[in-house]
Order: sequence, then C-alpha cells, then structure tokens
Amino acid sequence: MAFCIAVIGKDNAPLYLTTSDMEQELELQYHVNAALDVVEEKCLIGKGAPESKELYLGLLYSTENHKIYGFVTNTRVKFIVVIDSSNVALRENEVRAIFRNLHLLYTDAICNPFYIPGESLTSKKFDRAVQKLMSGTA
Amino acid sequence: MSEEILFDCLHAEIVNYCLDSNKEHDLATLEYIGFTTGYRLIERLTREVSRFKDELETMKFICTDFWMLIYKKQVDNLRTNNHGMYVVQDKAFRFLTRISPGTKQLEHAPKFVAFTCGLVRGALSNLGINSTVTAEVQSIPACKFHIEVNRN
Amino acid sequence: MSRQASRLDAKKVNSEFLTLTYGALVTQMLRDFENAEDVNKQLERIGYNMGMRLIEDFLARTSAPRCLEMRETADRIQQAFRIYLNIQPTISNWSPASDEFSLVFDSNPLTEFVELPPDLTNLRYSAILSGCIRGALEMVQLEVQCWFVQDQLKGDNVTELRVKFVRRLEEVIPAGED
Amino acid sequence: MIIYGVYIVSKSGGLIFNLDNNVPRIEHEKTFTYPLDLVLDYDSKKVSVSFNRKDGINVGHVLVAVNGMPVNGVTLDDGRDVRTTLDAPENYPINLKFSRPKMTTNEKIFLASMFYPLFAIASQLSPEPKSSGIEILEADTFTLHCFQTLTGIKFIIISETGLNGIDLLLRKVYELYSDYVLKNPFYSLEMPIRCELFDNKLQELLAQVEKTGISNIDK
Amino acid sequence: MTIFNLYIFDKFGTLLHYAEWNRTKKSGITREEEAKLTYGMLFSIKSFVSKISPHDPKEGFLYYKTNRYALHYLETPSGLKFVLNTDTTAINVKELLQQLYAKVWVEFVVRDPLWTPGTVVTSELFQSKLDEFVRQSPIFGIRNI
Repeated sequence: MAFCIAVIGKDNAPLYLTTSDMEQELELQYHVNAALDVVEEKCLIGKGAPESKELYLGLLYSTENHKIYGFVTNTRVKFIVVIDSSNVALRENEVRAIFRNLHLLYTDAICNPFYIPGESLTSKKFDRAVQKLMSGTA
Repeated sequence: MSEEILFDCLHAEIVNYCLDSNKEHDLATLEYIGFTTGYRLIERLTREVSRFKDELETMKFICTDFWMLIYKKQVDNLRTNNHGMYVVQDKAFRFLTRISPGTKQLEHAPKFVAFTCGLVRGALSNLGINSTVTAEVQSIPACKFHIEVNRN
Repeated sequence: MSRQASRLDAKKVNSEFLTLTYGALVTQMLRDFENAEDVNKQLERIGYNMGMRLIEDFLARTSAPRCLEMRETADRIQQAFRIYLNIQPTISNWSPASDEFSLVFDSNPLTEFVELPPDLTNLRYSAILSGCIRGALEMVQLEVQCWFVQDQLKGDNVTELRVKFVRRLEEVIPAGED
Repeated sequence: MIIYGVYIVSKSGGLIFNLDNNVPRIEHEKTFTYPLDLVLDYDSKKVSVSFNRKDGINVGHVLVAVNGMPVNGVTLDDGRDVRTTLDAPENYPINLKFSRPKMTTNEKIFLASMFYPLFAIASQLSPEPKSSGIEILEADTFTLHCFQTLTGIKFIIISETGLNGIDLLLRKVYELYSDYVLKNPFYSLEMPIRCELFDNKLQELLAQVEKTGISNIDK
Repeated sequence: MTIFNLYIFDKFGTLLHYAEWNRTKKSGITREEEAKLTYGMLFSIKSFVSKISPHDPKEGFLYYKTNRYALHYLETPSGLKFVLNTDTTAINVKELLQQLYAKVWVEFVVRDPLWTPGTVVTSELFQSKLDEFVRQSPIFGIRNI
C-alpha cells in the first residue's frame, strides 16, 4: 500500500524509517528529506500562523512514481508517507487513516517509560504494527 | 472519584519516596518524575487537537483543558504579562485539598506541588516551549504556579 | 476557549495519567538503585503503603463486612480492581484447600505501553499490585503472600498474580485484659 | 417472641441464677475430602475454625466430633490427637461435626462477673451527670435488658432484637424473685438461687410470654 | 436529640481522635485514662457479646443505653472503632457513623498525605469538617431539656 513510512523528530533527525522496497531505499529516503522542507514551509514553525490548523498536511509533492504525504503532531514530530503514484485506488481518506494509525502507534511508543524521547524508535512492537500498516493489513 | 484516590495515594507515595531522608533525593527528582510524565502525557492529550497557532494558544490549552483533565477543576485565574510570564492560580489545588491549612503544614507544601511543576514543564517542553515552572503556596490549599517561558 | 481536548474520555485520561506517572517512577527507581531486586522491593513497599489507605476507602465505599473465607476475599479483590483500575481480573486456579488462588489479567493498565528492555528480566514492573493487595489485606487482619506467576511483559499470554493465605491476624488485646 | 435467657447477678457481682431458654443448638456436620479446606486453629483447649467458613460451619465454631467420635479438647475419644488425624491424607474422606461453642457454667459465672464492672464503667464514662449503668445492650443477634433494683441486684434478660415491653417482664421476674426467693426462709442473700418454685413460676412466665406476648402478662 | 462526644480508636487501641460537643460531665480522670477505660470496656463488651450471643454475630455489639445516654459503636473490618455518645432518643446513629467514616475520616484523614496511619489525628481541617458534619446531622438537633 505504501512504499515508505518515516517518523522524523523535532530536530529533523529520523527516528524511524521503513521501506517496502529495498531497491528504492535511497530514492525514498531522498523523498523524505525533500519533504521535510515542504513541511517546514507549510507549517512555518515559529513564524506566525500556519497555513492550516490540521495536523494532516495532505500531499506535500509528487514525482513521476511517488506521492509524498505529510503530517505534523502538536509536538512537532513529522510523519512522512510515500506511496505509489500509479495507485489510483488509494483515496485521500485512506491516506488520512494511515496517518491516524501511525500517530496512535507513535504516541503509544513514546509512552513506553523505557523509551527516551528523541532517540530512534527501536521498538519491535512499533515496527511490527507499522509494517502491517504499510502492507495495508493493519 | 475512585481513580482519583488511587492517583492521590500514588502521588503521596512518590513524594515520600523522593524525599526519603536516607537517599540523596530532593524536590528535583520529584519534579523530574513530573516532567517525564507530562512530556509523554501531552503527546496523547494533543492527538485530537488542532495545531496551536502560537505560544499563547498553547499556554491556554495547558491552563484550561489540560488542567481540567488532570486536576478536575478549572483554574481560578490565569494571567500573563505578555512577556512570557504566566501565572496560574488554583484556589483549591488537588494535591493540597486534604492537607490542613497551617504554618506547620505549609513547610511541607513544596513537596506536593513539585510534581505538578514538572508535569507542566514537561508538557510545555514537548509542545516546543522551554520554560521554568515554580509554585508558590501562601495558604493551603491555594497555589500559584508561575510559568516563565525561556524564549532563547 | 475550550478546545477539542474536552472531548477526551476523562476515565481514559485518568488511567493513562496513572500509567505514565507510574512508569516515570519505575524508571527513576532504576536510576536510583543498582539492581532490579531493590526496585522490586521499593515498588512493593509503595504498593503496601497505598493498600493500607485504599482499603479504608474501599470499605467505606462498599460497606463490605470482614471476610471469613478466602473466596470472599478473592471477590473483594476483584471488585477493588474494578473500582480502582477499571479492570476485572478472572479468579482461577484455586488450590484444593481453598487457601490459594490466581488473579488472571488479560490486560494490565500499568503495563499498557511498556516494553521491558532485555536486561531487566528481574524487574517485577507491577510489584506495586502485589504490595497493594498485601497492605490492604493486612489491614483487615489477613496475612497473605502474593507473587507473579506469569507476566505479559515477559512474553506470557496473560498476567497471573497468585494470592496465598498465610494466617488470620489476631486482634490486639489491650493491656490489662485477657 | 423469643427469650434466650434470664440471669440474676447479686449485689457483689456474683451470678446467683441463670436460666437458658430456647438457646438454639448450632451444629453442622460435613464430610470432607483431602486436603481440608477449613482453616483450623489448634489451641490447648479446643480446635476451632479460624477462616474459610463453609456450609454453615462458621468462624469460631468448635470441632465436636470426628467420624461420629466425640472430641475432647484437642484429642479424640480414643486418645488420638486431632491435628495428626486431620493432617493425614489416609484418614479422608472424613466426617467432621462443628458446633457454635456453648457457654459452660463457669463461663457464665465469668461473664456475669464481667458485666458487673461494665455496668459501673458505663456510668462513670457518662457524658451526662447521674447516669445509671447499662440498661439496654443491643447486638445484631440479641438484645440485653438489665434492671437493677434499689438493693443492687441486677436482673438480666437476653432476648431476640426488636421486642417491646421487656422492662415489664423484668419487673415481673423481680416480683417472682421477691415472692418465691426472698420469702423462702431457706434462701440466704447473695447465694445461688435453688428454689424449685421460683424455677417453675419463671418458666411458666416465659412460656406465657412466648405464646401471648408481654402485654398479656398479669400485672 | 443531641450528640455528646466521639472517640475514634484504631485496632491497637490508640485513641486517634476525640471530640466533644454537649458533654456536661467529665469522668474525673485524664483523657488518656478515660480512653484506656473506654477501649477496655468496649473490648470486654465485644467479648461478652460474642460469648453470650445465641447465634453467630455478624456486626456484634451495636449500642448500649443507660438512663442518661447511649453509646453507639461502629467497627470497620480494618479495626477502626467509632464510638459516639448521644442522648437516648437518637436514631439512625449507625448510618451517621458510617457516613462519618466515608465522608470525613476517609476524605480528610486517610487521604491526608501528611497523616501516618496509626498516629493521632491532629489535622485542623479534619476537626473542622468533623464538627461541621456533626452539627449538620439531624441527631445533633436542638437539645430537649
């Protein structure tokens, strides 16, 4: 369903990244990084009113093969989801659902008292759940 | 009500644990337990909340919604000097309402507000606001929390 | 201005607040003590102290009479979990002499978000629960032993807490009476 | 209406008369398999239930028979030790009979002597001046009424709870006492009452009260 | 109807709290001696009641009355003993004591983090709540002379 799901910390350091296609990993990582700039623009963090009050930012940009969507929590953690451009069956509300679920998983993961905020997310529980989300079997 | 007493008991025990004279513990430990709790908790409490516009909106959320959820009552007064100083006044602060007012008890008051100072600081910190939170108890059970935003 | 947070379920928030605060306490203790055994003891002690107070609230709230059999005790403990933690453990595995039973939890709010690091297998994360049961029962003149048999945190399917009757404590006779 | 007992306590606190009336026999018998699920308390004088009451066998009840054989204190009639017997799996299934302990005469004398100071302390601790001693004592299972004569003798009636007019009955017992005890030339004060006539009259009185109620006793 | 005084003991016989309202007679001994005497008396009454009771008692002793006052007794399964002296016409005192336990004792003693279980209660907050509770009860009423 999705090619790549990434969680990026407040300071733009990646906390978690997974791709379904190892061959495209570098390209996907590049998309994620590029997306962060768009996110910054959209949110204008710290500089006046953001464009939208919604946490879901929608489509950040698209390339020939990929569509890149973004989401920023109130705590300034960014979620980036890359999906296949050719997948026309995937509707907007399904993308929203991916983010909503990802947000739930993320909040649960940081509520683990043994997780230190800002460190990369190594939780197996989190990873398993995200993999399911990515394959659309969640 | 039933969950409240459970938490109040836990809170009282955490206070005892942190201020047990046998250990080199102090209010800072207690504050830190509050901090990590607030930091994580706010992640959950703001999940369904639309994006905060600015510092004032964030502060309002902490002092109204957040306070209501945790302390089961509204703050009695919220003031700001518009220069990053906020004062929250709670005339019957949850962790003080069962303590007898009196000078002897007043000495103990800092123990019962330290966790909350940390809680608020932690919540704000995760929302991107670096602050210093102190509490002032002049007469039990009233308490004033001073939140000073560090804008550097 | 009230924002959307007012839609949050207050019960759920209470429970999560407790869970997170407890987690913060456990990790603080792990910083304070070198080994997990000492942390277990501290958690157990905190639970014991809480149990001593909670039992009074429970008795006042339920007007429950003194327990004269272990099966009643089990029911009351179950009821207390429902009142204070909003969960209902199953009572099972009675010993033939009816002096020992298990409380089986499908879920445990204290460990809802917890993933135990592999080096902390000795940590009894929820030791507060066994302490609480001991403290509460001691206040009503029942001495019990209480320990974890299974723990979801350690990969078991359920969390199982075993409670064993030791003895009934006698009422203290005032000086000069017999 | 149920009257459980009448006690007369002398001026100096000695029990000089008592009549048990209608005291229920509370006994339960049950066959147990090993291990025994009652928690028993073995002291030097008796074996009693301390926890895990079951099928009417309540905490406080005393073991009176094992497989039909009477138990004397902590030993069976044939000399075997109760604890050893109950601890041995091969003795199961086993039939045990328990009874709510009944008061012995000595215990009654002791209780009467206990009531005497209680009566005085209740008066001393009164928050109001000029208080008498205990006149009524209420428990969930019985009511105790006490009437003290001017000469210091206490008449005590133990009855079921919620009855009216027990004070009238007490006066009536006092009357019987005056008529059939005090007037008996062979009775010396402070000594236990052994007067057949008094016994009979009292039993008649109680029988009448139980049948027709207190309001119908002749004044 | 009226209320005279109240003793609260723990299971070890420690007098955790004493309060009085319309008491007109002192026992002539110190508070400690009076408490000891009261506790000893209650202990004897309980033992007396359990022996003399024709059936297995559940709550056991509830109250006694003299010609001048009534002593009402509530013991919790945790061994707390609430002893309230009223005039002899007071009714529903057991319910009152149960309420006192739930609404005043648990709220302002058990939940007071500065109180250590088993120690004498000195909290003024508790004392004022207790006073308010007693004065508001229908039993406190206006004194009949």
